[in-house]
Amino acid sequence: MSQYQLYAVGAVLLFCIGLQGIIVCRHLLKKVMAANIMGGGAFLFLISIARRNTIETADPVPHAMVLTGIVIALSASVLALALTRQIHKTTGHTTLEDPTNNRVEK
Amino acid sequence: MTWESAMPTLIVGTSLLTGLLIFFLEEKRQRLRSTLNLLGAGLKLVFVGIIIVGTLQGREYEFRFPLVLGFDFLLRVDMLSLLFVTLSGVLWFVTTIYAIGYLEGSEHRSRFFGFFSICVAASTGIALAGNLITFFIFYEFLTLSTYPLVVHRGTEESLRAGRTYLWYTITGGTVLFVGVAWLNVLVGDVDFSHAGSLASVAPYYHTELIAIFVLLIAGLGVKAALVPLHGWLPVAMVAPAPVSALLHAVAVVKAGAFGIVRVVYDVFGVSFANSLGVLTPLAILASITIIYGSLRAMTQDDLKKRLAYSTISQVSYITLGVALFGITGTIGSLVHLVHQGIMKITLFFCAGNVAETLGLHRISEMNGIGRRMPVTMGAFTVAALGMIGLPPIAGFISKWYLALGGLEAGKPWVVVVLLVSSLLNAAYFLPILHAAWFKKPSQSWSPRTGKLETSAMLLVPPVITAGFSLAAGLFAASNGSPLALARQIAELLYYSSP
Amino acid sequence: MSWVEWAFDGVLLLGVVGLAFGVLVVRDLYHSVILFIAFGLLLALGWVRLGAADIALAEAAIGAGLTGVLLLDALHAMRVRGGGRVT
Amino acid sequence: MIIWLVLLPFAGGVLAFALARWGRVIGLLTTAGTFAVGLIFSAQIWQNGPQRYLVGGWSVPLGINFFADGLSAVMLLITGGIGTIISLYSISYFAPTARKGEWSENDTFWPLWLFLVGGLNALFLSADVFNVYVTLEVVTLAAIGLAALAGNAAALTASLRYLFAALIGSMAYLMGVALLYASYGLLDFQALQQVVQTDAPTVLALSLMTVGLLLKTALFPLHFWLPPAHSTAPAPVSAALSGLVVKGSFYITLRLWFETFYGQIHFSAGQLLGALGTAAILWGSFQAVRQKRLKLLIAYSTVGQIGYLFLLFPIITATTSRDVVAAWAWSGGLFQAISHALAKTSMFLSAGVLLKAVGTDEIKSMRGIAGHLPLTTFALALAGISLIGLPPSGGFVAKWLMMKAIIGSGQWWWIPVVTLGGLLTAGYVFLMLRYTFLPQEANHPFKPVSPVMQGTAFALAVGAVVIGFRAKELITLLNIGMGFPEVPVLENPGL
Amino acid sequence: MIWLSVILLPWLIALLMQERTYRVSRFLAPLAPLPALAFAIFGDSNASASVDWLILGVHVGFGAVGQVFLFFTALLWSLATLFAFDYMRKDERPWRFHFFFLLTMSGNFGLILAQDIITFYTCFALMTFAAYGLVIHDRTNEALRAGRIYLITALFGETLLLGGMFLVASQSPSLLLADMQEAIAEAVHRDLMMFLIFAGFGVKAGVLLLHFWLPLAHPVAPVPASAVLSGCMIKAGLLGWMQLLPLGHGSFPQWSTFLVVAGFSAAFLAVIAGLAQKSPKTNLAYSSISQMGMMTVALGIGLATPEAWPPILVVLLIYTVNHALAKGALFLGVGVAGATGQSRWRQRLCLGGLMIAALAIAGAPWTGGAIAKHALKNAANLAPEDWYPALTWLLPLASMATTLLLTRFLILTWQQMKSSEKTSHPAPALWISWLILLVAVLGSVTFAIGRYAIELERSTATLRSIWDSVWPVLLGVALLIALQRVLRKRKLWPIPAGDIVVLLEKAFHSLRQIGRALPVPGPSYWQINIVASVQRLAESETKQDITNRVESLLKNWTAAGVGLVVLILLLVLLL
Repeated sequence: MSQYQLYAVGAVLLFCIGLQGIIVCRHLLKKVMAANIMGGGAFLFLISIARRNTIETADPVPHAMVLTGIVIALSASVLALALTRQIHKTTGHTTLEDPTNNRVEK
Repeated sequence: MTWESAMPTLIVGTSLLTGLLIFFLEEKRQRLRSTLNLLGAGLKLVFVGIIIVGTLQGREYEFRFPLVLGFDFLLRVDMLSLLFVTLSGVLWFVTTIYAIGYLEGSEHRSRFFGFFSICVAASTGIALAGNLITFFIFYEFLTLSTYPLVVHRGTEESLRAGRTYLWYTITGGTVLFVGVAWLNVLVGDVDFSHAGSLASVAPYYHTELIAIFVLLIAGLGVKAALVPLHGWLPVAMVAPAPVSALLHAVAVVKAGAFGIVRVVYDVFGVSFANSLGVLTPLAILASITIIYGSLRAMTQDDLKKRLAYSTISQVSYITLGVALFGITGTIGSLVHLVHQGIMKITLFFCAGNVAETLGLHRISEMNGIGRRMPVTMGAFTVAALGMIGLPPIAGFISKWYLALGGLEAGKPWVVVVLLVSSLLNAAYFLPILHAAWFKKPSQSWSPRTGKLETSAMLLVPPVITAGFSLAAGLFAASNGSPLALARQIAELLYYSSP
Repeated sequence: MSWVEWAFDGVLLLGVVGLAFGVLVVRDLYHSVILFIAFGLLLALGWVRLGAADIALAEAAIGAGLTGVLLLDALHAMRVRGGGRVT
Repeated sequence: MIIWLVLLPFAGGVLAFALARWGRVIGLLTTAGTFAVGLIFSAQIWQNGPQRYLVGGWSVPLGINFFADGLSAVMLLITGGIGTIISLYSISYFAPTARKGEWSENDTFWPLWLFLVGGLNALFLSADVFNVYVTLEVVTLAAIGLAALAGNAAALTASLRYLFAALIGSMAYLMGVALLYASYGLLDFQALQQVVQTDAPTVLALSLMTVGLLLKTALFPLHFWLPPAHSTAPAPVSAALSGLVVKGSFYITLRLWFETFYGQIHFSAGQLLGALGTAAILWGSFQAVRQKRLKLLIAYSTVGQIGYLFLLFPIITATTSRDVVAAWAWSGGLFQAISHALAKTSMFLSAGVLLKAVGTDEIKSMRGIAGHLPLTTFALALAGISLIGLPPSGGFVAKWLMMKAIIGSGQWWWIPVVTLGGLLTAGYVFLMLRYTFLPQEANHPFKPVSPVMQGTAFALAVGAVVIGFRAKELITLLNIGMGFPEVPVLENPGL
Repeated sequence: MIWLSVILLPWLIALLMQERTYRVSRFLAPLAPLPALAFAIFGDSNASASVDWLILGVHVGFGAVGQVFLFFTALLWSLATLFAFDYMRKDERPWRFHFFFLLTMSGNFGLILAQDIITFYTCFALMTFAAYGLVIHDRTNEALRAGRIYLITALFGETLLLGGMFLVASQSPSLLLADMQEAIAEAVHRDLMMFLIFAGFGVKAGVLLLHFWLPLAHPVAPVPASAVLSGCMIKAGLLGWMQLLPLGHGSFPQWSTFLVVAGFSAAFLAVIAGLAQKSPKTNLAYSSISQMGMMTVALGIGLATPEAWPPILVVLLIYTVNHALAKGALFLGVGVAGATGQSRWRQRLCLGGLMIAALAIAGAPWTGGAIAKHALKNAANLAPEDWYPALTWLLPLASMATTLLLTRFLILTWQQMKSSEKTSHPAPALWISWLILLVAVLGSVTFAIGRYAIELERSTATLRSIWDSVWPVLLGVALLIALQRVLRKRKLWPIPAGDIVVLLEKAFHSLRQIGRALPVPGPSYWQINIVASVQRLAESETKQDITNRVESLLKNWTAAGVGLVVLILLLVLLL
């Protein structure tokens, strides 16, 4: 087992925890954080595989991908937080309830 | 695009365009709408006349347009389509006059006449379709354009009827679709003109072909109202009278029957179909339908409902003739396509007249109505007697050929079916005639408003079509009669499918 | 690689996973957010270990820092509006 | 040329953000311009075949690599065409900004909308699995922003739900990408095709990516987020979501399965997707029949219609060479995507018209609209016809090809699926249309609706029907670069 | 076209029979049968014509027997029309009567002229259905019942006939009757064809078991209509047999036997039923059945061998002419009897006339009936061997039975005439037409002898033959007077008019009761229900139903997550 494999295993763990979090946690902020953890797992995985060839320099491609990914993750988080705040503002809820009780926009 | 190739599109286009134009007319523009309607109908008759002359001179009209890989949109004029297109052209003209009179002063006329025209465009397309796929396209198009007509009144009852109608026809269309696609996979896009090419299919695939045949007939059988696929027809009679007239005489029911003719003769080829062994079951099914429809008709008190069940029975004559595998039976079947049309349209016109003028729907209320509406009931009588099969009215000619066809094909039971059906026809038509002419009126009629028993627009069409029914039988042996045409077509069909 | 490095990587990963788990398990949201920021920083440390120092910097700044701040802000806003603890 | 397809909308988006007052003008011009470029570009592909383009001149794998074949061209055309019409519609739909400094839907809509279009275009042009991820994220985030535009609780909740679902999907996809890269060190769809093998990591990668994409495409049973999101958004947004956005992730699935992994996928996996498609068709359509509100009905209809797209998977995966049957399935499936895009967009736009006219989108409120909104009624009817697959319409051509593929492949068990789905579709379409024939309720005055809105919805519906007539060209275009038989005129087995 | 005028003129005049135009058109009615009459008298017996474009090709001509048939038919129709001119004067809707009367006439003429099966059937059907209007003209309950039974029976007959026609036409080289007759003789299914034709026309000709409509319909129709119904139209059935059965084309001993038995049964049983009747017209109707039975016997003999047919044809022609005219005279006489009022001499004149006609039917010497019976007896030796002895004593017995029945009729009419209180009214056309008819009845003897002198000379001249025809008549009269005396005014035996129809009606009624009691909805009921329940399922409003629950479950995050993971695993497994 090499170092990158160790980190890869950790990445997968993080990914699963994040997934579990999004699904199970009810509070929206927690869901947001879980999504970030999930993303963190994915990124960690990418960075770890950049070292898969165990030569001196890391593969730059996964690094570039992660960098892009981080920006995207941030945007998603910002959007999610904005929506969360808006939901709280309009309904007072902090969870994704009432899946059936849809009212049409007016 | 040459003149010859434009002709079929023009014929379909006249009614389509008329329909579209009418949609966008304001409700008030009554005169313009009537003019447009009659103009469209008249123009179409002219075009039909042109292609009749042209075809007789040996010209070929064909319009081909590749749609997707593997199938063409093909309109083509052959003798069979000529027969059907003439029927629909003429009857459309008459029905348009009738409909204008019938809907005087009612709501949503633009919508009605728009769909009305489109419906005819669809049935013209069915007539002119040159291959199975084009046929299917128009077949479905017909379903769609008739639905608004069936629900036109907008009452709960008519909506329910429309729903039932749709369930049946769309299901039928889907089944037909599977059959058409399957056939296309197996042999590709075969034009109607290459009838009998399926005969060269390797015997290995014959089971598949039988399955395809069953699918096609089941799909078409819904519109042709073969038992047990007929349930929509008696329900759909809530539609306004001109619609029922059109549905039962030209458009929907006929489309199914015409499709069966096409499938048996122009897709499978009758000898091949016979060798597959699918014709006898079809004949039996048609016979059951004939008897069943008549039996049910007897118990109906609502005039239009009785006529609807009668249609179920009568249309299956066409199927029966097709399935007989004999040239005489084919003649009978083809000629009945026309004869049933003109007679049934007369009956519905008359039923509509009675309903519209006096507000009567039930036969039990129609005692002595012949005294109040002699012309209408006269036309009704001619058509009804024709339906029973009394010479010299058109219906007799069909029955004559069908029965002889049955004997020719070695199926003597067909004669029994026809005779029983004639008896039953008499059993449900004659009481109406008796009530109308010989019973004492059980109520006093609303007095005539004008010189005529009802408005001229309502009176002229049934008289014309009743005249047709009489003439078609009386002059059956002369040139240019439906019978002569049917005979010619039957010979062609048999010639082309060895 | 020496066993020290192995041990360090192992502990680091355990910490990251543990923090991630903690973020989701802790009841108090505030604690949760704090744990999340710590998680981000520790994760960045791991990336440094994998030879991606520049990316790690970005993660520390964006993933842990900016996102953390935004979370805290949102939490605050919700507490103020909601009038108390939000769990 | 190719770069403008992406640059133009993004630039337009930025501009619209900066100059909010001119948003509508910029929006319309940009989408129309993009469409024009797309047309020219498609013509080039039509003539010269697939094209490759390196952005900024960097080579693979670091540089952004654009690739376009017939499939991309068609998707670009659809996006451009429908996008332009949605823009036209939106101009009338969103009230112009009232006063300076005041927020309005109009301000937010245009930049996001242009980003969405740009993202989609970029997605269809991307040549590698990672760029596709990035563009898909752009699309998703813009879409969610748009979906939340209505600002009410329901819309917000639905959008957030959509966001979380999308995030799960993206992350799963990203993990798959990482796995692939770990194995092969390649990201390009076509380059990967040369080297992929079905070893465990690859299989895991493909599974993760596929399921992630299915979640974003809202294939049953992962459709949970779609109906609320699509039904609560403003009408033009719903239209774009249902018509265009779901096709983005579907597009990637196609690329993966039939370009990169073609020939490597086991028969049963295709059957699984087909089965999910079946379930989607039946369930979605059935739910649609039961809806009382028009937009929900249309949204569930999308769930059902998406199922049809997945019927092409079992058939093409069963083939080992790109033979006629595969070509039928391919053309059929994509034609379904195209005609669904047109029809569904039209339906949502019509629903918007109705909403403006009546103030509610309850199906019951459609009583008597035939007289007041004839164009809209027609639009709904025509779009419905295409959805049902009745001839002559795009939907019919799609079903026709699909049915031929099903029969030709011998997988007859899909036949009842297609037929039953058609019937259920007919069920909800006519359930909706029958109300237009009912007399209007007396106390329900209709508000006037801009003719542009009615006209655009109608135009799209007409488009959904008319493409049935010009199917040949579209299918030829679709097949460019995919290696299917050019003109699949069959050797009929029977003859 | 001249041929067609025979058929079309009554049609044209019929169309003028409207309430508004009746004042004029009633004067036209007597003109309608004149072309036919002229044609029958002056026409060339070999003439024929064809119109190819009409229906399926119309062929008309006299054929072998047509001219004779046309003659007596036209004559009787002419006189009946004339009779009706006065008789219908007091009717409420005489135009309606005339309308159907003329249509029936047209059909009757047409079927005689028809030489092809389609034309024949067309005219036959026209006659049948138009006569319905005559039967129910009075609109009384009896008339309506009679009409209903008439129509049902007629339809039944037409259907059988049509079936026979189909069978024959499929075997025949053309639709010409002559060709078809030959075709039947050689056909494989000959017996079936012959049965269908026999039964089909048998309804019209009043064959036993198919006869029951006759005693109901003939009496209820107005007198002129009854006259032609019994005189001419009943003969249309006979004509049909003569035209289509393979007479002279082979020997059919079984059929021969069958017809002879059926004929005699009808001849005797009808008398028994007829004696029980109180109404003179019903009485006459039964007499018609009986007489048609005799003609059936003759026909049966004709079927025995090919050689038997030519002499039998002569017998039949004489028989037919005689019966047609005499029966017409009897029916019209009933109408005249109603118009005599209390004038004694008119009553006597009427009775005298009726007696002449009755004697002609009974076959008293120097009447057509006698000649016919002689000829039949002569022809009887052509019957199969075993039958000859039986025929020699059955024929006089039948003659006696006829006399019995007709004497009863005379008594009934006389009683009616006596008891009627009505004063006479001037009805010249009534009397004139009736008297002319009586003259014709007597004249028909001359006609018959003149036409067929060679064959008949020997048989009629002898004293022995005269005695042969006298004794049955005398015996019959005596027997009835004896019966009458014995039983006085009591009914002879309780047989209702129409005899077996009463049983049939009861059977039909109970069948209907059973049918109504069975609550069996038709299949379409189920179909609609299936559609409706599918629709109901789709539109059901309940929130609690299972599909809703499933959909909310799918929306649950946990479920979605599980689904996601399961899908990934499945794909991994399957890929």
